[in-house]
This record gives sequence, structure tokens and C-alpha cells, in this order.
Amino acid sequence: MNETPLIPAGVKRCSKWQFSLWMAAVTAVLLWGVYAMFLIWYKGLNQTNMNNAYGFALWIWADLAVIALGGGAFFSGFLTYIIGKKELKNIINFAVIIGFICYSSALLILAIDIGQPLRGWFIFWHANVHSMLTEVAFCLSCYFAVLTIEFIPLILENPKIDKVPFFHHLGHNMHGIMAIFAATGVFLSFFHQGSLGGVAGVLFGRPFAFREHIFIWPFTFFLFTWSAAACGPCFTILVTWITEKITRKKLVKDSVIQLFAKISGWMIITYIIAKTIDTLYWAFVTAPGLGFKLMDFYASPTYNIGLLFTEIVLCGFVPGLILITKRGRENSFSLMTAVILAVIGVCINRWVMVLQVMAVPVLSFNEWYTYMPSWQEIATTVLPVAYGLIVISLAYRYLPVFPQEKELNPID
Amino acid sequence: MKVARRSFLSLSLGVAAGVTLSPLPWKLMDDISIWTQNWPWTPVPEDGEISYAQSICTLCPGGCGINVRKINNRPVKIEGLKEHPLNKGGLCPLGMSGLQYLYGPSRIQSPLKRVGKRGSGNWKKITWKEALADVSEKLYDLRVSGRPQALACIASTDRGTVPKLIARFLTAYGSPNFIRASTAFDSLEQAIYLTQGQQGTPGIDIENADFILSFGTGILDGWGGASRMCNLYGKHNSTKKIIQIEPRLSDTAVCATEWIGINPGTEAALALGLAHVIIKESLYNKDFVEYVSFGFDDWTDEDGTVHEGFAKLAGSYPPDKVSQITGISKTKIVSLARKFARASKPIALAGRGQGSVPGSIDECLAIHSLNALVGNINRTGGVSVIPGPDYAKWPEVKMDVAASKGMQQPRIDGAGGKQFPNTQFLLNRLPEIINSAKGESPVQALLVADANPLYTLPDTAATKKAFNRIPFIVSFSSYMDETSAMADYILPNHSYLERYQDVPTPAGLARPLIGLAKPVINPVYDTKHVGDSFIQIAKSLGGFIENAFPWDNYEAFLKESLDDQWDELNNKGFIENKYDDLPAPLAYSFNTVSSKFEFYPTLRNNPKNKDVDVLPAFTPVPIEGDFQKFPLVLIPYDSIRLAGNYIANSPFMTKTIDDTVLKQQTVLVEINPITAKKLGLCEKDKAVLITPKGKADVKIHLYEGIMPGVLALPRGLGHTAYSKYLADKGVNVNDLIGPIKDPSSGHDMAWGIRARLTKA
Amino acid sequence: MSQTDQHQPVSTKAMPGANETPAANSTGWIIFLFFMIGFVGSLLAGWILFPELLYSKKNQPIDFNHAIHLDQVDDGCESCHFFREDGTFAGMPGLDSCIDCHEEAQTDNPEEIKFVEEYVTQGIEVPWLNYSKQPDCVFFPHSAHVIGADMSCETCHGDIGNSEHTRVYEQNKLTGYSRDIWGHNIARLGKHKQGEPAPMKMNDCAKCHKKETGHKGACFQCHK
Amino acid sequence: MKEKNNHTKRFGMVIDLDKCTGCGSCMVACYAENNVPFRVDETNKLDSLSWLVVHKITNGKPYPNTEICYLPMPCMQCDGIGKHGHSPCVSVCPAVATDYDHETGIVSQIYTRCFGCRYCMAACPYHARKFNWWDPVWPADMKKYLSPNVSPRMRGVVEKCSFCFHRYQQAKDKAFYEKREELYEDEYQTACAEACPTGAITFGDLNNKNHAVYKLKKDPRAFRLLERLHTNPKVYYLTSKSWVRRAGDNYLANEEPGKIKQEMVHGH
Repeated sequence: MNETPLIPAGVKRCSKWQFSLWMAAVTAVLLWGVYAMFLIWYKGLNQTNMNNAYGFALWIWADLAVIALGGGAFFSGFLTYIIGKKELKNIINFAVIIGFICYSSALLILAIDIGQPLRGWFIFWHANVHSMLTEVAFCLSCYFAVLTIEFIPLILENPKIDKVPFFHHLGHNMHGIMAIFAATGVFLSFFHQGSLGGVAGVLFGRPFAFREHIFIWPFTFFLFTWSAAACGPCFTILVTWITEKITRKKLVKDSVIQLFAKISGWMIITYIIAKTIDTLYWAFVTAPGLGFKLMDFYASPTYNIGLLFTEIVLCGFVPGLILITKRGRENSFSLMTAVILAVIGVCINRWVMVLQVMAVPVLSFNEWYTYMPSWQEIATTVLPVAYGLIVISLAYRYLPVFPQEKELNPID
Repeated sequence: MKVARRSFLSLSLGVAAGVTLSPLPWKLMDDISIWTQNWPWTPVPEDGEISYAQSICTLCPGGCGINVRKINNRPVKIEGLKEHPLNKGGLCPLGMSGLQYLYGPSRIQSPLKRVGKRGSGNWKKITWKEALADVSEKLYDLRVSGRPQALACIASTDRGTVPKLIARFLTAYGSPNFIRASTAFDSLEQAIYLTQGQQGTPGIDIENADFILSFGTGILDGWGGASRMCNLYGKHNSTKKIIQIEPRLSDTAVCATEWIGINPGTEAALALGLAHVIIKESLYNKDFVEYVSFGFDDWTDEDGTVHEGFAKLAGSYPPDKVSQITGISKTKIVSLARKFARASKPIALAGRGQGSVPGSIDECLAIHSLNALVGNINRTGGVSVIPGPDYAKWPEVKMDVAASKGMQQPRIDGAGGKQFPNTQFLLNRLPEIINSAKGESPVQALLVADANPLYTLPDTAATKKAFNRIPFIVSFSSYMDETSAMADYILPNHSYLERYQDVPTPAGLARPLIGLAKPVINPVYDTKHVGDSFIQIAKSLGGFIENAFPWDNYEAFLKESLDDQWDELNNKGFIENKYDDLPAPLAYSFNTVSSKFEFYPTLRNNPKNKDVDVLPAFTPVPIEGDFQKFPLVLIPYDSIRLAGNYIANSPFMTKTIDDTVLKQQTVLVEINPITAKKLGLCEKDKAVLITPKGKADVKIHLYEGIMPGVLALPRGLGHTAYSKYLADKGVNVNDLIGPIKDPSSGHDMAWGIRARLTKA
Repeated sequence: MSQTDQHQPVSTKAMPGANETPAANSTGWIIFLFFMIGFVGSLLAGWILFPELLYSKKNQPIDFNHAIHLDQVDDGCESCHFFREDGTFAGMPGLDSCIDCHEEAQTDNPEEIKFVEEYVTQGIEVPWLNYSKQPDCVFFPHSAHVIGADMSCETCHGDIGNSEHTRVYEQNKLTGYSRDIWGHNIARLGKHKQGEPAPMKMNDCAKCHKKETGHKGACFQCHK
Repeated sequence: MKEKNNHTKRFGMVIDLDKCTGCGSCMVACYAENNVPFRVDETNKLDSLSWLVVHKITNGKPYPNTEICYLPMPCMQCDGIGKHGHSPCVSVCPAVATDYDHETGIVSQIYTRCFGCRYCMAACPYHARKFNWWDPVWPADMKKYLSPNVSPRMRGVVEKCSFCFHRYQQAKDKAFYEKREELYEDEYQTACAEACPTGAITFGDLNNKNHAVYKLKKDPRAFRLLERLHTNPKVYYLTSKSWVRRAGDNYLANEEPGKIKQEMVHGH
């Protein structure tokens, strides 16, 4: 009776020994991060290299970046359940797992990032509805709950769990109503992704981030949501590709990837055009109105104009154009190049919207602020990566994540 | 089993429902919220009744009025006293942070006796009884051995009843060696004495002057009472002209009407150059020069020898020559001379920075001569002399044989002797004399009260060496300063907020103003007023010494000294004399040989000291070091945010210091970008600064406001004692600069030293 | 709905063919009983035991009779709990207020004798426990309320002036606050009883401010 | 539009830079008044707690034409766009730990509410907000000088200049006691204004015609920092040096500080 295997039927997994070794390595990294995390909780934020000029730093960037990259989850849900692209069902499980990892990491990082972690819940208890951060916190938590609900049925599909009738039925029923949660997730995501854009955009004391008129609302909100929707799928594709490389198996059919990539390509193109319009208006109208030349914002060796070029052209237009052309998509090299560029692009965008905002001197007698993260900050930023690897490894090994795996990799 | 499981589930549901409907979770959530807001390690200051106690700040000689806010009699904040005529409610950062001196970690909390090696920091707590008995015994033994003159005492000032009491003790004991630290006011005092024949503190009526020609005097960097000068600046910054002449853009220069960069050490040449223009263009005050001055023109003495007069001396400093020496353009010299002479109340000021180094008498005389040229002497808005406070007479000290024998010995520091007859104290010479003495040190016992010579004297290494030769050192300091750290006994004084002390007219003030510092709190630690310590030592020494102190304690002594002024001082805190009390213009007779203002200071004609010219001709003040080996010049600078005197910085003051002055443990040396470029140095680079006296690790601060070729370091850093909030931060400039003896006064006149800077 | 959906099929699947109708009936009761045990038990625990555990009890150092004193003085509460000239409120009177009458014991009341012997003669201030003590972050101006808004002391402190004995001081073990701040009604439901001290949490202040001034007030009005 | 309450005060400060000598008394006065802690090494100015920082700015010219100006910067207590209290920091705080007091125009900071997200610091272009990176420590017996009028802060929260709000509270206490409606001008002064030995700092109600600041803010030498960002600071500066004025905001090469201000005043 207890002979049910842990590993889903019909698929092959690596040996226990191999798996344990891999897990041990990743866990070691995880523990390093956990140690740093406790150090920060115990000793306080003096363990970081943040300062009064750099109130937001690596972690907030990591937060924004993982949330953008986790955008594949809500967007695939949107496409699958609302637009009806049924093909994407073959990748949505993975997208949800990635999203789950990203959002749980974001919440963890936020809990490390605040000076009084035990008071963190004040953001809900004493919420200020005008603050972008409040909106973000609420939507983030709610969406994380949604992602958890979306993840649970998949966990329940593990052969051993599935054997328990209660869980079997629970999983079955949850699958049935998943469209509702997907829709909720999309709704929440639109909000919090947008609010994250607002986090920097509303800072009218920071000319680098501040946007005027329609460029603050709805444009900033739109840009963040759109870029997450555009680049999130790229990250899903990238992680799928890496998983395939590591497992040395084809896990998702090309047609699915192609479809996902094509939609993503068009999203990137539309996003980057909008972003360009925003940038031009900001550079030629908003900033000069506040007494800044565009180049004032790029006058540091670290933050030079190349960054803007990289973000918009190299990591915006280039991947967008590759992905909307059939030939670009079908060539696996150019596809992966485009996907990686898009992922970098959105990370750069989040980076400048957090760190460059802080670095640019606003008072004429201030200098460019520099900041190098401490090892504790790096360790705690690596922590979610290790955690993500563990979750993906466990999920891949024990859960039927890829519906097409059996078909693509028949066991002899 | 199924029933049990369901029952359990049901029970849990019941508990959940019950708990939800009870106040428990909600109340607990609220309490946890409160708990996370009240960390037990965040102090909760006790609340209570607010009261104010007025006193006078004695952290510097400025004599500002303070108002101490107290909660339940516990001082919580020091503020400026609005009613005080000098600071009028404002207060400098030193005075503002006074409470940190009351409770600070560097306070000495009970009498201490050294155990272990000197300076090792090992102390034993002892009782006052033991401490006083031990010190008395040592002093008794020294006296019995027939050398009472080998007892010396160092204090920061000789003004006020406390130093007077100490000096009285030394007299009764039989030692002439009461020595106090010298400042720039001593040179000025001597210049005034030489030209005007009047003894007393210089009164410089900045209040009423309209044109201040400052030869590097840091009038806004802490000179002459920081709060007083700031207050005046704030009130008159648009009407008074301030011309600041120095090679570095100091805070005074920043605020001045005009800043003129000058080659360091050439101030006297500029003064003579200005005199040249003023005389040549007949811009001087003819009434003053003609009727009440002597030695302006050449004159013939009784022997028929023709002496050169001041006009002729100035004549040899034409603008182009002076321009070459000073680096100031000819036109600027001429226009400056005209502006100075045409102003209605112009004052020329000598003494660099806060005035902690006396400086050259020649320079001082040359600059003071400018005041005489415009006749701005002894009148409102000019320079005058303020006599010392008028204490009630104490019974004369009756000396026994030992005492009178001791008192007939020459002073150890050589002040008032044949070589330097016009000088009262020469603390800067003490280390050299002790170090060069053959055999035993001439000082066998040293008492240090309200002074920290191991930090404030130039050439710290030599001072330390000298102190190591003194067998017995007693410190009366309230703080574990460098000198206390080297002492054998520490008999800690009350802090300035816990004691009575009279405050004589602050140096530089042109009208008498005495204040009374009063205790605003009962002594926090087991300390004793330094006056009481001396009285008790005197009493235990017995005999004539005891008889010289018929007072029970310092308070009784003070009351008797202040006599009829006591009540007013005790109530109001200060007694102010008005300007009306100043002598009328020119009505003042000078006490010189000629009874006139002597441009040619006859008193300076000292056959015992052939190094000295009577007229203040300009000879560059030599500084130590060889030009080839040390191509740069290092000058110290003063900052109002740094206490460079025997009171060291408070943690709050140190907190205000810019990161271009101190970065972590390292001080930044100011250097002009042009010079730095030549040396291949960039901002924040690490470097080693080497002078003939020592070397120090520094960092580079590129500063456009300093003359190329000149380096500047702040005074007041580089402490080795006190607490970790002060020690090991930067370098003490006195480690790097040695004293240079002024040939005519014996005072230290070093304004800098040659230096070399290499990239580390 | 989900119960029928899920549990019925599960039970039939797990125990095929079993018919437990009579047992199920009694089981239902048992299950309900357990629910009630849990429900009532936790209600009792939450409402009665919890407050007992949450607060530690202390007695005042001296049992003070307000009523007697109020009879003797002219200015009511303010005779002892007065305003200083700078507008601050003196709060608990110090020994110097008491010493005029109590330099020596006036009665043979053991509490008074204790007061005189242990405090007055030795010059030690009585460590009174303050029922209304606000945390350090709070600025409470008595003058604004008592003088500015003409409120009576009773409004917040209850009828303490007529009390003959001091109450037990209850201290919240978690927060260290006096129980009076939260209010003696652990549920904080309804209005507090006339004559009893009013709860003094921020919400209570805000409620009254909203009612009296039209707005809750800015943070800095009451915080420091 | 919102003129129902004519008692509304806008406390503000005018700092005469022509009088400031950079002595730092204001800073120390502020530390002493507001229980600001200190650390062994305070030379990293980016993590130092200081509610008021005296900046040293320079015209950048070489010796001997170098000029320096000291610029004391407390919290600017911004009124924000439209002067409705939407200061850069207040609207971003997620937990209402900071708010704008419409009675006085002062921006508060409640340490027990703050949970240290530092969003307000990111929002403030003046760097007026400081974070408590460490637990405060008062060595030896220094805890004894702490004032009960300002609550000491704990690690992990943001703090900033409050215009010595507790002094307003105390002054009002006294006014209530004396049954007065209004405060006298000298009754509520910040610690820095009181301490400034040159009298460079003037403090008062910008709305009150009888207060010195009312006239001073209209001085032709007056300007505010970063006015073009529409932060609407209540701290005004006076200077007679044009380069200082220019340094107070950001200008394109062809722009004149004075003219820009005119446009702004008329434009909004």
C-alpha cells in the first residue's frame, strides 16, 4: 500500500545520490544567506552598506526585479484562462512556480529590509492609503496568497499526496476553479506592478524618477505592468530553457515556447515604444523644467548614458524585434539571446528606478552617491536564488510540472 | 478513531471560535504592537519640574552667560543667557555641549593614585583623606630638604581667585614657580606695555570699531570669546569692515569683507608697508603722533647719539618691496593702507587663529604701531588696557625662612629674569630647561591645575620627556587628560558646573566685566574644588603656610575676595562696567619713560639681550626645517568646532566636524590642488606628513582656499587620553611643531614649520 | 457544500458498505459536545483567565484616602495636583506638598504612621504608582484639557477624589502599561461607567478629539 | 479655497547666510535639545544622525578667489505641491508614521510607529531624514542629561528635525495656563535659532504679519532650496551672493535664478 513512488509516474529523474549532492550544494548557499539574514535581524541594518542617502538599495532592486520577472505567472494565467491560449497550459505550471518563488522571495527580502521587522505588519494595521508602498504591500501579499493557491493543486498532484483521497479531491476541485484565481491574480498584478512603478514615479523630490501629468498616471503604472508582462514570460522561457539544459530533456514543445515568445516580443516592442516616448518627454520637457539637462543624470562613471542605451535599445528594441520575427524566434540562439537581453533589460530598468534615483545628486552641492553592498546584503540577495533553485528542483523532481514531458521523453 | 479525529477537529473549531470571540487575540495583538514599540533598552528620561540655573561658562576664557535647564534639578540642557552682555543668548558649540563634560566618560570620579608604570593607565581609587595626606607629605619632605623652589605649578591662567590662591600657596611654601600658559594676548600685552607702559589685559573694542584689519586673528574662529565675536558679527556684519590677512581661507576669512592671502610669517612686513603708505601720504593722526608719541621721527639721546625713528623704519618698506615679501600686490597694499587710515575707528589685530601661540613681539609691535598711527589708542573703538580685578586685600603672606629663601631663587622658566625682564611666564621654555638640566630636574614636584601642558605645549615629545624627569606630578584635573594620565596622583576638581569660580574680564574685552560661575548641580562624583584641595594641603603643611590660609574653604576665600561685589555677582552672575568708564581720548598719560606712546619702545633697550633691536624691524620669523628637505610649510589652524586648549572636544563637537577634516581615525591635511598635483596627490589619498619634529599619517584634502605650497592641520585633534570618543583621532599639531623662542620676550613665536608630504 | 462534495465520497470510498446511521447520530452529539467544550472553554479562558494572567497586581506603597483629603483642602483636586507656572502639570504631589500637615502623624492610622516614618522623616519621595501614566512617546497637556477645554478631572480619571482607599494597580506584563490605559473592560465595548477612569489609548483620545474638535488631530498634537 | 481657519500657522525659518559663520552651534544645540545620540566615529556623514547639518559650499574658484558659504539645513518642513501638506515624504509613508500638521505646518515623525522602510528618505531631496542604523548609546552617566520632552529613538527608525515641536507643545501649555489664545513670537523658538550666536536663524510664523520671518521671507535676498521641485519648503535663506543663490537650485546654463522664481510664482 505504501509502495507509491514519490516521483511522478512515467518520467525519469536523476539518482537520489546525485540529487542529494546538488541539494547539499544549494543548501549551503542558502544557509549562508540565512546566516546573513539572522545577522541583520539581530544586529540591525548597520550590517548593510546602505546609508542615509541610499535608503533604498540592492534589496529593493532585488524586490522589484523578482516581481517583474515573476510577471510570467500572472501573464501566462491571463493568456491561458482569460484570452484562451490553451497551449500555454503546458508552461503555466512552471510559470506559477517561478512566480511563487519570486513573490515569496520579495516578501522575505522586504522583511529583512525594514528597520523594525517585528513592526512590519504596521503597514497593514496602520495603512496609509496614499502610499504606493501600502498598495504594493497589500497587492503583493494578496497575490502571493493567490500564487500559493495556484501552486497547491500542483503539489497535490504528487503521487504520494494524490493517494490521499482528501487531497486528491481537493486538488481536483481547486483545478476547477483555477480560472477564477488566475483572473484575481491578473487583477492584483496589474495593480501592484503598476504601484511599483509609482513607487519611484511619485517622488517629486527626485527629478530622475519623477514624471509629470499623464506620464505619472497612468504611464508609469502602465510601463511597469507592461514591462513585467513582457519580460516575465522571457524569464519563464529562460528558466525553462536552463531546466531543459540541466535535465538534458525537452520539457516543453517548441510551439508553446514560440507562442509565448511571440506574444512577449510584441509586448516588449509596444512597451519599449511607450518607454521611449516617456523617456523623451522626461528628457526634453520634465527634466529641463526642473533645471536639469539629460546628461546631468548620466554624469557619473557608473551611471553614464550607456546605461540608458543598453536599457532601451540593446535590451529593449533588439530583443523585441528578434522575438516578433519568425526567423528570430525559431533560431534557438537568437531566441535565447533575445530572452536574456529582455530579462537584463527589465532588471536594468528596475535598477535605475531604484539605485540611480538615489545616486543622482539633487542639490547642486551634493555629489554622486556611491554605494557598494556589504556581503550580508549580497548573501541575503543570493538567498532567494538558492531558495528558488531548491523549490524548482524539488518541484521538478516530485511534481508533474511539465505536462508534455512524458510525451517528449518516453521511457523505454 | 474516526470519532476521535472528528472530535478533535471539532474541539479545535470550538476553541478557534471561542478564542476569536474572546478579547484574547485582539488584546494580545494590540499589546504585541505596543511591545514592539517599547524596547527596554531605549531610555525613558525622567520627567518633572523645569527650572533654570544661571551661571558663567568657564570652558574657555570667553566668560559667556549660560542658562542651565533642569528637570527635577537634573541639568538637561545648557543654553546661552539672553541677559548676558557678551553672548546675548547665543552660545558656541563648546558651551552648548557643556553637559557632556559633566557626565562624560572621561571624568575622574574620585581621587586616584598611580599604580604601575607612569602613564600605563593603572590607577587605584583612594579616599580624599589619603590623597591629601600623601600629597602633603611629599610636599613637606621636599620643603624640609631645603628646596621649596623645586615645586612648580602649571595653570592655564593667572587671573581669577583660583590661580591667585594657588600662587599664594606657592609663595607661602617658598616657590616662585607659578607658571601659566601663554597666549597671543601675552605678546599684545607686552607690546602695549613696551609702547604705553601700562600693565593689564589688552582691551580691544571690536564693539565700537568700524574697520578691523586682522593679521590672521581668528575673530570668528574662537578668538576673544567665540560667542561674543559671533554676536558682534551677526549684528554688524553689514556695517563693520573686516579685512582678513592670512594664507588660508579660515572661517574668519570666509566671513570677512575681504580676504587677502599673504605669505605666511610676513605679516610684520605688511604692517610696516602699510605704515609706509600711511606716513608717506600723511594719512596718520597728526595730533596723536605729534603730541602724545615718542620716537616717530629720528631723535637724539642725551649722549648725542642719533636714533632712527619709526617713520624712517617704515620708510624702508615701500610697497614694491613689501609686495615681494608678502606676495600681496602693490595696489592692494596702497589701497588697504588708505582704507585703514581713513576709517573712523580702525583696529589692527595681531595674533594668529584663536591666539594660542604668543607670537613675535616685533610683529606685534609693528601691527600695534598701526593703531598708534591712526591714534586709535585708549579710546572708544580702539585698543586700551584693562586693569586686573580689584580684589579685596588678603592678609599678607608671612614667610618663614625656608619660604623667603625659596622665593629669592630665580624662576625656573627664566621669566622676569635678566634676559626676559618684561615677561611674566614662560611655560614653553620649561620642557627645554628641564631636559637640558644636568643631574636632577630643577622641578621635583609639579602641580597641574586646569591645564594640560602635555597636549597644549609645542613639541609634545620633548614635553613628555621633561615630565618623565619630574619625580612627582599631581593633577587637579576633572578629566583624564594627557597630563592626568602621566600624573602620580589625581585630585579631581569639580566640573565647571559644580563649582564656584570668579571669571575676570575676558581677554580682549574693552570694558571690565566680571562674572561668577556658580554650581548648578551638586557634585556628581567624589570630587573637590581645587581651591579647597590647596587650602587643605596648606593646612596640613601647618606653620606659616597654614597661617597664610585663614579661610575654611574656597567659598569663604572667594566671598572675602569679592567683598561687596559678592551679593551682586551671586544674584546677577556678572557685573558690567559701561564704556563711559573708559578714559577720554588722549587724556591718558602713558607710563613710559617719555610719558608718551613710544613708537621707539625705550623699555626694550636691554643691554643684557643684544639680540633685540628696539624698533620692530621686519626679520622673517624663522621656522624650523631645511627648505631642501622640507619644501612645504605646515601651519596649524583653529576651528570653532574644535577645542584646542586644555578643555578638549566634547563628543557633540567632534560630531560636527566635517569629513574633510577628519575621516575615521585620520586627519586630513589641507593642500592647494596645484601643490597636490605636483606631488601626485588626489583627494582622500593617504600620505605621510613629515616635519623636523615628527611625522604623521594623514589624508589629503584638496582645498582651493589655501596658498599653494602651504599645508594646514587643525588644532585640537590627536588626543591620546580622555575616552574613545576623543582619543586616537587625527594628530596633535604640537607633535609636529616645536617652539621657537622670541629673542626679546622668550615666548614661543612659531607660526608653523617646514614640512614634506609623501604619498603613502 | 464542500462537505457533501468531499467527505461523502471519501467516507464511502474508505469504508465501503459500512452503515453507521445510529452511531452517526450519537457521534454528531459527541462532536457537538467537543465543539462546545472547546468553544465555552476558550471563551472562559479568553474572557476571565487571560486578563488574570495578563496583568500583575501591585498595591500602592501607602493606602491613600482621597475623600478625607478632599474635605480638608480648598481648591479641590488642584490643591495637590496643581499646575506649575509654566503650564505643566505637577501630577503626583511630592513630599513638600504633604509635609505641611504630615510632619508628624496626625492620627493613629497605621498607613499615615507608615507614611511619616518611612517617607517623611527620611525625606524619601513616595513611589506612587501612576494609574494613568502614558508612554514616553506621548505628550499629554493637562492645561489644554483642564483649562483650555474646561474638562473636569473626573472625565478621564473617574471619581477618584471620593475614594477612601487606593485601588490595586494592575500592570500589563507585556507592555508595562497600567491597566487603566486600555480600560478595565477587557473587551473595550460600550461606554465606560460613570465615575470610573476612562480608557486612554490613542483611539480614545482620537474619538474624543473628533467629537469635540471635528478632527482626530495630527500626530504631533500628542506625540513627542 | 481652504480659508476657513485664519488661525492656521505656518512655522518657518529664515536663515541669513550672510551672517552664518559655520560655527556649528546650531547643530550642537539641536543634538542637546533633541536627545540626538553620538557614536565613537562620526566621520561617515552618510550614516550620522544629525537633524541639522551645516553644509560648506564653495564657488569652486582657485586661490585666492575662493569663496565659501555655510548652509545650515534642517528639515525644510515642505508644504508640498499646492501647499496642502503633500510634502515629498508624508504621502509616501506606508504606516502614517509621518504626517503634516495643518495647525502648524510642521511635518511630524513618530518613532514608535515607524517600522524603518526608509521610503521617506528616498523621497526627500534634502537628505533631512536620517536612519537609526544603530541602537543609541549614551556612555558613562550621559543618560542623565536626556530631556524628557523628546522621546529617544530606537534602532531601525527614521528621525528628523521637528522644528523643536515639543517647545510649541510647552509654549501652548503655558498659554493655556495663562488663558491666552495666541503665543508670543519669542515663546516658541527652535533650539538652533535660540543658540545661533550670530542671530542668523530667525524662526516664527510665516503667516503672522507681526513675526520677523514674515518680513524676512520677502527680502529680495530670499530664496529656498530646490524651489523648482515644488516642494515648497518653509525654510528660507538670505544671501547677497549670486553664486550661492544659484547653488540653491538647479538651473540650465541660460537660466537666471531670480527670473525662474518669478515664473514659478506666477505660474502656480
